[in-house]
Amino acid sequence: MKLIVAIVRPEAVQDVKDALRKAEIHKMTVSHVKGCGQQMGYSESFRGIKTQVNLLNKVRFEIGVNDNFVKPALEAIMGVARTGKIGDGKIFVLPIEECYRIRTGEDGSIAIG
Amino acid sequence: MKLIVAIVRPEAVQDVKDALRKAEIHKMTVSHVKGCGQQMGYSESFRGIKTQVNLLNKVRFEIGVNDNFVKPALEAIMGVARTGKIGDGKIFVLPIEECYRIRTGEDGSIAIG
Amino acid sequence: MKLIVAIVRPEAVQDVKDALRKAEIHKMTVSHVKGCGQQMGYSESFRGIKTQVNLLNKVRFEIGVNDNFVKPALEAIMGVARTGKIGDGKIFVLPIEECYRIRTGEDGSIAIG
Amino acid sequence: MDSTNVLFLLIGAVMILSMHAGFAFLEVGTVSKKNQVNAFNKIIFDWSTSTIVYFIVGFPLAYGTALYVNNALFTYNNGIELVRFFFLLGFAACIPAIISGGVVGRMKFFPQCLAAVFLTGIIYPFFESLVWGKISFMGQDGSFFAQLFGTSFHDFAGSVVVHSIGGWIALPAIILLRPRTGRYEGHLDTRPSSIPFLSLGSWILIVGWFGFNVMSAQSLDNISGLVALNSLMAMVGGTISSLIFSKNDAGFTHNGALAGLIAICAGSDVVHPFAAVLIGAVAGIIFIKFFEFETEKLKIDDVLGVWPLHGINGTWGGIAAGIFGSKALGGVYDLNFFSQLTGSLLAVVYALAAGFILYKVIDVVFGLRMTPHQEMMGADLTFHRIETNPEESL
Amino acid sequence: MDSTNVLFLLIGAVMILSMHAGFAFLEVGTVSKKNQVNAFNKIIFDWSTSTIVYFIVGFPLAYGTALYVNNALFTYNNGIELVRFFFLLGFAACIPAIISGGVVGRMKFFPQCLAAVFLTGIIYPFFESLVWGKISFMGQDGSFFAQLFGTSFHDFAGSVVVHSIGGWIALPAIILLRPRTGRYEGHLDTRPSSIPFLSLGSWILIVGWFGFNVMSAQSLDNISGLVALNSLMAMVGGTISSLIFSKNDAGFTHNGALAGLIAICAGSDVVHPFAAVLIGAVAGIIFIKFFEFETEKLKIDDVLGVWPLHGINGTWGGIAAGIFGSKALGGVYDLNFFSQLTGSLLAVVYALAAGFILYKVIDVVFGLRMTPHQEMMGADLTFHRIETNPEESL
Amino acid sequence: MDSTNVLFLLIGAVMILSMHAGFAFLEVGTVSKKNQVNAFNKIIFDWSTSTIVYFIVGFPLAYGTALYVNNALFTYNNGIELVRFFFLLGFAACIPAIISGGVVGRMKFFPQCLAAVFLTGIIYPFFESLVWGKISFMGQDGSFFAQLFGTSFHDFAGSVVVHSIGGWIALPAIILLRPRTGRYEGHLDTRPSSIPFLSLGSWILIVGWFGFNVMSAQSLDNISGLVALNSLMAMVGGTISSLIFSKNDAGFTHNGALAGLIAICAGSDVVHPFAAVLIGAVAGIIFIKFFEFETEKLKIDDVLGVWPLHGINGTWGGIAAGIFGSKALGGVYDLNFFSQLTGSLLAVVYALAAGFILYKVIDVVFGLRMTPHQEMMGADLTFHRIETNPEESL
Ligand SMILES: Nc1ncnc2c1ncn2[C@@H]1O[C@H](COP(=O)(O)OP(=O)(O)O)[C@@H](O)[C@H]1O
Ligand SMILES: Nc1ncnc2c1ncn2[C@@H]1O[C@H](COP(=O)(O)OP(=O)(O)O)[C@@H](O)[C@H]1O
Ligand SMILES: Nc1ncnc2c1ncn2[C@@H]1O[C@H](COP(=O)(O)OP(=O)(O)O)[C@@H](O)[C@H]1O
Repeated sequence: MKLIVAIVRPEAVQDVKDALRKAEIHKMTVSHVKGCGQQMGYSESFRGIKTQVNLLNKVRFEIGVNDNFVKPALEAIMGVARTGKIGDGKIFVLPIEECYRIRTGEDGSIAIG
Repeated sequence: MKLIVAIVRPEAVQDVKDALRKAEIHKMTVSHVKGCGQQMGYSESFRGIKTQVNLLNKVRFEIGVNDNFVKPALEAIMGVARTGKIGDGKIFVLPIEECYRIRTGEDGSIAIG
Repeated sequence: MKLIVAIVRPEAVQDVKDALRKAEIHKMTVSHVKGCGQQMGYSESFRGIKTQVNLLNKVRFEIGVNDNFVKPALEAIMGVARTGKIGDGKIFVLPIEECYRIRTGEDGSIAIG
Repeated sequence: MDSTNVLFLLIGAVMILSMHAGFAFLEVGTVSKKNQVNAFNKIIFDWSTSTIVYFIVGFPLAYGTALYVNNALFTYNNGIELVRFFFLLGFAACIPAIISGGVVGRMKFFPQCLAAVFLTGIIYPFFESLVWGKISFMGQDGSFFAQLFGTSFHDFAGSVVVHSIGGWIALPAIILLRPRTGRYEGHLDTRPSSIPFLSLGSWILIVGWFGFNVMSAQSLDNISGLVALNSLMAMVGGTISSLIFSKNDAGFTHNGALAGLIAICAGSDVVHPFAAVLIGAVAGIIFIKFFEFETEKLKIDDVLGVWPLHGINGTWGGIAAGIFGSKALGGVYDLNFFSQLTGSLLAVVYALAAGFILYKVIDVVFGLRMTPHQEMMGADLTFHRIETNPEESL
Repeated sequence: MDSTNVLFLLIGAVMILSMHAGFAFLEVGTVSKKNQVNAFNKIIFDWSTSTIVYFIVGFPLAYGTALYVNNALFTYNNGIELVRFFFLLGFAACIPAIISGGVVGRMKFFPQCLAAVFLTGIIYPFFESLVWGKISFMGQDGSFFAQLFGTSFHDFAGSVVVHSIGGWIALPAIILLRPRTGRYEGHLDTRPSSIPFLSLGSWILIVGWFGFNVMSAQSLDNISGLVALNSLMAMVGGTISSLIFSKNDAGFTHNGALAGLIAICAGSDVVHPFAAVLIGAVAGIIFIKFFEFETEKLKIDDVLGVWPLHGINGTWGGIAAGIFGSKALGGVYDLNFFSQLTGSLLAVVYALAAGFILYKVIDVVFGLRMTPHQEMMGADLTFHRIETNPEESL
Repeated sequence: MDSTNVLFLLIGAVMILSMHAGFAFLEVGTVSKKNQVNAFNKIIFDWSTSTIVYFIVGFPLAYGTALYVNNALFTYNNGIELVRFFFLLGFAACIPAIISGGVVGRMKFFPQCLAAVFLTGIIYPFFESLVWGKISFMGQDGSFFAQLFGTSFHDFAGSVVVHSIGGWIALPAIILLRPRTGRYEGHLDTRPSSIPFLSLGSWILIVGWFGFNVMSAQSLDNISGLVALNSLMAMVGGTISSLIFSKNDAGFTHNGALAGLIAICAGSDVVHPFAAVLIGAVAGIIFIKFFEFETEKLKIDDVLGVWPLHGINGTWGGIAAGIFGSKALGGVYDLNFFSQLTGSLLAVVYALAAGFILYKVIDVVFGLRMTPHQEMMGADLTFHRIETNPEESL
């Protein structure tokens, strides 16, 4: 089992959700985050005081999948989240050791999906 | 050392915190997230324009624990976060390789608690 | 490749960003979270109804790095986020199995930086 | 002079109109984020249906004038009767706005709008007519009360007629509706969504209240600086007492100001300013104590606390006018305590009965309560298919 | 009596001033969070430049009085001409405020401010002078229209002169500017940032509107309760119809109230209150239908829907006055349908032409459109180097 | 006529009351999110204690009338003296509201409320009595200043008496209190929490200001359209200059409008409208330059910038009236420059001394400063045990 952590542009969120659904991946946890990478930040100013803000809005997907779903998930995300301009984001794949469905107490690969 | 990532219903948060405290687990990081799973989403509409929103409010716990605390933590969470209806959430257990307490610079299993 | 997850005080955010930049680490994903640890919480009250709130504002950094950057990153963070008072936060290092740059589709250690 | 009176009443009418934004924001700030949009749509729609219903049925019922059949009134004395209608409509429309704050979070949209129709069409205007209107029973010179007690029942700006009627009607509605799911099983987060919106609502109400009270003179000749000052003093008394008694609780403080204003309406033209401070201060404490009693002891889930705020404090205002409306206590007129007491209690009985029947019938016929799933999703998504900050959802 | 008229006009002027906060919040709530600060700075700056320009050029153009060269006017009759200027300025300044809501999210800051200068300095005052001002053409007794149709063109409080002019000028501006990037390719999130701010804006506008309409009598002697009542009735009609037709959509409901108020301005002093309800109700539905037609069928990206709201409903208001402004239909005066129709259509033609020329010239000379990158970052960061909740950014 | 004056003053009084919601929101929007609730409770409580204290002590001190011992005044001339009190209370209550914005984030709750008692009970009324009240010293016909300079010190609506007194008292308070922890060590995030709330506060203040200034005529006969126009022109001047000079900074723009209004109070009844634009424009720039000078060079942590905004601009307003209040420069009256200068500077000296003594004594006796831990947690949790969006906390 793997935990796929994908950081994408806010504009891509609806497309990513749709693409995942098409790849039969229906379960995910999503949150608003701020990110910085090669993309430039900007500086803010209020009443003469400047602040360097170099974190832009991004959206973070966290998707627990069984091993055979890793590839479809990655392809689904990369297929729609890519604009080719800097700021498109990253995907990390982490190992999951255990997984539980709270509703039933089931565990392992049956619980993840 | 393991990182327990638990996604639960917002209504369960106070109970989960209490249950963890009873299990002698006092340290955690928590955030508001949106999730989708078997639970249905809903569609929004504003001035005639519809948007499909299928992510519901959830709360994400992130708890770093030593190995012998994994079981008590899981039991604590599942004991109170289960309503038996879809939408109760998931728990993932990930391996932690290193852990540091910023205040002291201590590391390893002594730092986590 | 490792995923460094660091929970720090909100006051330390600008310094942590600067320190990471000096350590040649430019890429990160950051979010507002709530945390509890040895630091005391507080209780809220509204129109006579009390609520126990024991989660304080924290900021969570998530930094994917190649192995040789782990140490510099840890040192950078701990160097500036430490006040010596409880509440300074934690750093967890998790293993990353795969990493992809969405923009180009590159993967592995070249994609992470 | 008539044109001046038109202006005078119009200022009052518009200030009371603005108070409905205040009702909305007070509710929005106090409830959960998932019920904010609903508060807005409910208040503006209730205002709108109330306008139509009170125009066609309620105002004629209370005062005997059907403006729409008498075109001569459109221009007679600059149309003063039309503006008087507008002004008095503002009072009528407070009834559903008051109740709204108590039943929020689990009442269905259209049944609650339907209730507003009967409230402003019949239930409120009937009582109004007994005190201010064409049925010479309680408040009019030479009315039944005046003969019985020597002095008629005095309610200058509606502590009893408006606030207590609204607050006491809310009580059976809230009880019939039952508490929000999980409210007394510890599962429900009762914390307010936004103190700034709560405070904004409170401020809009405070400011508009001076139109409510001062323009109740209904003609510029009768304007009374004492009414303005006493309203101020009661607001201030309520704020101070509730801030101190609640140990600086933001919810009680902002409601305390309103509690004071509610209690002073009845006697604002007759009591001494220091009495007004006292009336307001007591009102602030009444709200705190009865809100806790109601929601914790009686386990009645009155979300904004409209029964203690408007109901009990309205009644207190009616009675307090009977106590402090006396020259011996520095007032400028001698009211009759028993007249005030009887009138105030009569309003309680009337409101409880009317409220019970109205909401019971609607409950039986249409059902009042949202489903548990709707309640969990919130009134915003259920009835309006939108969240309060739509752009933020994912 | 003059001092009273000064007060009368001043109340109107200040209420209209407050409406500009309403315009700002309506826009802030409807747009994306990244364009909120811009809405505030734009509205307050447009108000400010409009004041200067209308004082120096526009008001003299429309009414022939240059207040700054005639110090005697500063004290003559308590300075009534100065307050009349202030009152009428409020109308003029609505033009850029209306347009602002249509072009939001991709128009550059200074070009849009520059447009405001021409709008309130020349384009609006010229039309104003034809109806209310010194060029006796449409609205004045004995004007060209009066001779042609028997009755002059009647626009009591600006359905046509203010709202339709503003809304129809906005149309070419929006078309020239083209849709926001991705608007019709499905990439753009069009959801509003905040229903509470949208509702706050709507309420501020509703309340201020009574200054707009009632004080259009311009002297206390002429105050008309009918104007107040009809404004109320149209607001209520618009709210009810749009809530029902949109199935309780919060955006349409709050705009429906405004639609009703826009449509009633022209005939508020002459129609029957039930006609006002109807005019408002139709206006609410017009907004819904034409907003969908415009933004979905025609693919014109009018963010707040200012063309259907102010433009079409302003025109509808002018025409509706010609229909219902008749004693046979319960009104208090007989307007001429063809006079109203012709006047209303003339305004459309004038506004379209003026708007097209103005924005085309500015576009060619300075460029109207933000760069795609600026648009993506938002107008707040682009022009004001700040986000709307700065403390939250990291 | 008396009833009309009661209405006139009442409108002013209520508009100034509403400004206190404006003070609250301006502060709420500018400070950190952890200090929002505190701003609300502070402002409403200060208003309340000010009412009591100014009623019992302050107003009698300034004008010699103790309203509570003379029941005849309750009805005499429709109670006009009571409304005059209400109107003038609004000015007095500005003093703690102004100071509040400077000391926010680290001052304890009750010491700051205690200060308000002395400010509105004694310190402000004493100076007020010298200019407008019973001690014929500066502003009265035949006063000491009138004899000395030929013309008395003129402060029509309080640039000096209200704003400069408030702003200059704040200065020693802020200095004694010391900067917020980390303010000048780079650890403190000084970014505002909410531009919409900041703007809302600014708009409420702008609108209410017309009550502040116009009703300072104190009787309808003396109403002056010039006062209204000049207030508008100065607001507009301040907005334009500060927007341009700050390169479209939202904070400076919204404060610039207020800066203009502060500066015009003194001379609004005498200067030419173009002079008003200039006075306002200079005020806008003064705020920008002195705010930067104060907070960056002098390292005085004046959170909202109340010293440059109210203090320096109030003084500028007093002096500017002496410059532009001259028929030669288009004004309608000749003021005396030295009278204005001396009076304005006297206010500075008085305010600095009074402010220093007051806050020093309170500091020594009770302590002014929150603990570092309280400061870190925020005033909301410290004093009110609640956050501004309670439902969001976990
Ligand atoms: N090594 C990393 N660790 C954590 N987050 C990252 C990392 N690299 C990129 N991100 C996230 O991805 C976003 C886009 O990255 P960026 O470098 O701008 O794009 P690109 O991959 O196209 O060069 C960043 O804003 C950040 O949130
Ligand atoms: N595979 C997964 N990856 C990430 N998050 C998940 C996953 N499965 C469930 N979740 C989270 O748990 C929440 C509840 O899941 P759901 O499937 O509705 O409940 P149940 O487990 O009862 O079927 C989701 O909203 C989502 O946030
Ligand atoms: N074991 C843990 N798991 C998850 N988060 C933790 C853990 N320990 C600490 N944290 C995070 O770090 C923050 C600071 O921890 P705390 O225990 O107060 O500080 P210290 O390490 O100085 O004792 C917490 O608020 C929490 O967000």
